[in-house]
Amino acid sequence: MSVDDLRELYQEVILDHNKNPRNYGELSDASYTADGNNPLCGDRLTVYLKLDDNELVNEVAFTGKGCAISIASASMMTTVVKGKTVKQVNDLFDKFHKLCTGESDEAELDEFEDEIAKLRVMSGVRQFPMRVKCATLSWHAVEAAINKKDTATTE
Amino acid sequence: MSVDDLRELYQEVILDHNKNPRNYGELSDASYTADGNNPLCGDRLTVYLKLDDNELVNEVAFTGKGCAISIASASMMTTVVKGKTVKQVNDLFDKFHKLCTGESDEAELDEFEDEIAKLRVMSGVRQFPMRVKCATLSWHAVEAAINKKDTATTE
Amino acid sequence: MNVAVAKVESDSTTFNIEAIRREFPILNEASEKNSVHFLDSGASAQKPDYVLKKMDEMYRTGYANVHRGAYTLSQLATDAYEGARKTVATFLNAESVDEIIFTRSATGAINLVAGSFGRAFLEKGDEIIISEMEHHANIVPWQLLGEATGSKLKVVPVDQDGNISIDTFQSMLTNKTKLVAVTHMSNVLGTIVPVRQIVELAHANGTAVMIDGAQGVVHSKVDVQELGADFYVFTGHKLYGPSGVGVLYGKKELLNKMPPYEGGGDMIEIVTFEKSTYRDAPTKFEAGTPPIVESVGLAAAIEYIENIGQDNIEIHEDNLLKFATSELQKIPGLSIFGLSERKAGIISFNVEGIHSHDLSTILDSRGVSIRAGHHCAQPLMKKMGVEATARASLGLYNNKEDIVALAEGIKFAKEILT
Amino acid sequence: MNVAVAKVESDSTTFNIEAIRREFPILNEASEKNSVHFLDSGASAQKPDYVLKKMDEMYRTGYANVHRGAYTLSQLATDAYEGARKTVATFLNAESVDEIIFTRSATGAINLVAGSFGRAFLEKGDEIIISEMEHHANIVPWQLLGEATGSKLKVVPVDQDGNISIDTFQSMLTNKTKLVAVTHMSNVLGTIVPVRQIVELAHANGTAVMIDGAQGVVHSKVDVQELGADFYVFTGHKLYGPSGVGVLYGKKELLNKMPPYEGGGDMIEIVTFEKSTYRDAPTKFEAGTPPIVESVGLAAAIEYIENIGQDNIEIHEDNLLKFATSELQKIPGLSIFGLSERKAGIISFNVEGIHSHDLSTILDSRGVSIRAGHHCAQPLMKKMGVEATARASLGLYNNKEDIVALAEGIKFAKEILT
Ligand SMILES: Cc1ncc(COP(=O)(O)O)c(C=O)c1O
Ligand SMILES: Cc1ncc(COP(=O)(O)O)c(C=O)c1O
Repeated sequence: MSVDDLRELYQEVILDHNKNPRNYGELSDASYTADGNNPLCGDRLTVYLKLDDNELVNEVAFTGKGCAISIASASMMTTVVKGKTVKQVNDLFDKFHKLCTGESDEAELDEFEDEIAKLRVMSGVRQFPMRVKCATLSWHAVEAAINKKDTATTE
Repeated sequence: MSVDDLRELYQEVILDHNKNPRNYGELSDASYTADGNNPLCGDRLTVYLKLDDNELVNEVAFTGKGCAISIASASMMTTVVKGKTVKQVNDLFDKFHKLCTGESDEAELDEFEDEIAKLRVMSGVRQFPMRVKCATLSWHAVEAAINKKDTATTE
Repeated sequence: MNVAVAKVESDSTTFNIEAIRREFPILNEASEKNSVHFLDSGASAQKPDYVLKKMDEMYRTGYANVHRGAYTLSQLATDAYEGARKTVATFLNAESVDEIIFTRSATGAINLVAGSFGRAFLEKGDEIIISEMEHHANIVPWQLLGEATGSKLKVVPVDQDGNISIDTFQSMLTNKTKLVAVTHMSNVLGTIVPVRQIVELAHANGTAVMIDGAQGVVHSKVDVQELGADFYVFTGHKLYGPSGVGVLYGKKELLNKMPPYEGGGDMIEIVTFEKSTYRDAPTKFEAGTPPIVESVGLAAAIEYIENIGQDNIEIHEDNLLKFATSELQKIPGLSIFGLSERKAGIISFNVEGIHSHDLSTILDSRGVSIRAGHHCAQPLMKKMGVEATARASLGLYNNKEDIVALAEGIKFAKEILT
Repeated sequence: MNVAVAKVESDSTTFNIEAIRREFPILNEASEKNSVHFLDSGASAQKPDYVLKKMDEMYRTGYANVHRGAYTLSQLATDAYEGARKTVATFLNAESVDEIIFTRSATGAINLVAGSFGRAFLEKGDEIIISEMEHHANIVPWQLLGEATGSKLKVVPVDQDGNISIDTFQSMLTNKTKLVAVTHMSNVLGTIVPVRQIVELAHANGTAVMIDGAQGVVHSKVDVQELGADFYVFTGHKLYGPSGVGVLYGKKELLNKMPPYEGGGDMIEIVTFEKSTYRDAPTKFEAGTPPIVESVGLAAAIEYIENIGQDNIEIHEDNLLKFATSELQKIPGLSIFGLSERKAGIISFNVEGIHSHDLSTILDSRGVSIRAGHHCAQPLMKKMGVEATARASLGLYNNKEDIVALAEGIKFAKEILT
């Protein structure tokens, strides 16, 4: 692990999302909410979701405390799931997860091309396996919410 | 551990006591009885004691199953505790224990000189630390009986 | 018999007994004090160099506590520990790695099932079926459970040869039978119990099954999915791994329904003084710092035996068992306990007029290590009408010379003692 | 501060930090991947060569199962294992060797007390007092016990500096208080708790006391007779010993009144299917094959630190703690949690605007291993109003360079993240 890896992890975009998280705050009229909980470090996020009549994600927001990676990732997550169907959110999470673990690489072009391009900035966590959980915490929560569970726990 | 050590352990006297144990059998009118139990090998003996009006050991006997060492030792034990006081039995056990573990040696001359001379044949167990328990099982039981406990357990 | 052994040794290029023996340091430290004819692997097996090096190396280059650190050493240790879980899962063919719980030993694993599954799901009057040839580790935990819950123990008898009757077993199943807990292989008689049939009958009765695989897993390939048991336990030190680690396999669904057994770090989700919530299996059942290096050592032992091939080991041990049986049967006054058609590398026996303890001492003087006693199976001893037996148990490193030394030693003991 | 450290290093001929560091293999394997500034000994310590060799040697020359064999190897192993018990007994100054029980870990030991003492002697409405700075290992077992028996948890609060008020503690003692279970030393704040006073007050109230010494025993000399506690527990891997072993000290009289915790081999006297009887402590509480080699490894670790001298270690760590505290306090935005007058080798802290997780990752890139998170003390985190802290914890092998690297690393993290 080099200083270059570190700089790659903590890119400007991520630091910015950490300092100025998008869609931060409660949604009082959320259709679904779920907590994301990393019991090993104590990080906890809550994700709020509103679906419209067509079951598309209409609004999404989050609150909570966590490291730069989990906050930045949550913030970015809120910017890409809006307007998606339940299935699309699940698929996108799957792709994002692979991006973080290094299972998929940049070449993949498909329906989520734009979203993945945005999220690619998080792929620096590949070099830091212990931090993958941080990057995916909010995604676990949004997946739980959308699938009507209360809590998501990452390890 | 050599074959000489072995021959020293399994001397004729011991083999004889094992095959023809003295005072083997129940004492129906025993004042005290106690079981000796070696939970690690399953050996179990019962010791029966009768004290006379002066609290001297009047009669002593034993039953049970065990290895050559424990049976021979029990048999020899019955031949030396007869006529002793409670305190003398306790003291004798103490000396016998030291004999078996090698803590005391042959030079000791005292009130139990004759008894120890008889029991010295057991001192071959010194070379076999795992077998000290076998040699002392019946003694633990007689001590328990004389001190009015039900069971003695050796390790 | 000699022929059969010679056959496997020359046939199989992968199974070279002399090469294997060289891989076990203790067999080569031929000092006067140390036995080289080690025939007590059923109590605990010796360890190959491969396992010892793996553990030592981990402490020297990649040790830290697991799960808790965001730094490299902790990551290395966590990867090794979770990798060990994967190795065990693959070894047992578990459906999921989450079905593997590291415990302190087989005993620890059985007590976990009794303390969690047992206390949560058994009530007064409920029944647990065990067999008459169980190890104390598979008797006493159910007695302690009985004291706590009022559940009862029912015991399937063992016949002359060391088998249990499946019909008798079936007739004992009632609507109160909540658990069947039987050994895969008797540590006294060597009997391989028809566990697959037992699982089928128990499941048809809606009863859960725990298999004590402490001996079974050492001598035969186990596939938990094919077997279908709800729980399977074994212990590391008998499988050529280190002391201090055991395994509980449990079906995921069942594990997630069970309450925690012990409380502590790692197994929790959220702790407040009012209430705590727990994580899913396996973490829920691994309170506190686990046997980290021991689990990695156990995984190394599994790699080691898989590399030799479990089938090869089975054939080797089988041939050796047959050879040993026939050699011992030639000795006048010697009787063998356990003559099941299906048995593996264990022979219990007694010699007329010689207590097993004396036999063991005399054998030891000739470098032959066997065990004497009740083998933690007092009820079975009682059934067989003996206080103790002598037991020779085989490991993958034993050879014909070990058996010959055993037979010769028994003859020598007869000379000395009779 | 520098002076003080230099002083101890030159004063004491027995404490040569550079020589000591060379005895810890992992500190010398300075590969790119491995941290050499290891500041997470509070989670688990590194092991000296002496300990590793002892364990390896036992497997290579004197291994077999303990207590069960009448042959030489088993005798050697039993002597080593029982010798380890003696070493621990002397280390703690226990009155008798029978007061030392080997467990799987500190967590295992606390659960044993909860499962045996707790379930036997606590009833609905009875109270257990713990402190607000307990590790989950000393919270969750009492909650599980509460679910089983209806007993209740009462919590002594911790003040700003990380101390508990003895007056408050005393006022919480009632005739329902059956157990006080407190840490000897906080794994988050470093606070050394006045356990002697606590024992006196509890005993005056007729209440038993268990001390969680997982951290305490590492940083100060423990004399259980002087302390007077009924139970004292610790864990091997934090004391420079192996994973997979812990210790429960308990007063003999009390232990012999307690029922068994787990059932299995060795702990029994006589087993029948109708009823089993149990042996005395410690055997009663060591069901099945114990962590044989791990216990011997732990004894070796104790020999190692006794050879250096616990006093020397204490002075060294104390000086280093002072140095670290002053270095960290120079960093703007850094705040330290836990400023008790009596504290030992642990510093928890946070840096404004930087989450401890990010800090840990960045420090790791510079070879500095610290821990980030809740440290298995969520209730304490809540009380302090944080989700997590960074924690540097000292071992006897740490030096000033480690602290300097930590401080420089924190500054570097600030550069990167702000
Ligand atoms: C059949 C059987 N079950 C359980 C055990 C207990 O194993 P451990 O002592 O490692 O817990 C043993 C070995 O002693 C055994 O042979
Ligand atoms: C204060 C305290 N108690 C108990 C424990 C538990 O120790 P172990 O995980 O080895 O059981 C720890 C360490 O994690 C600790 O710091």
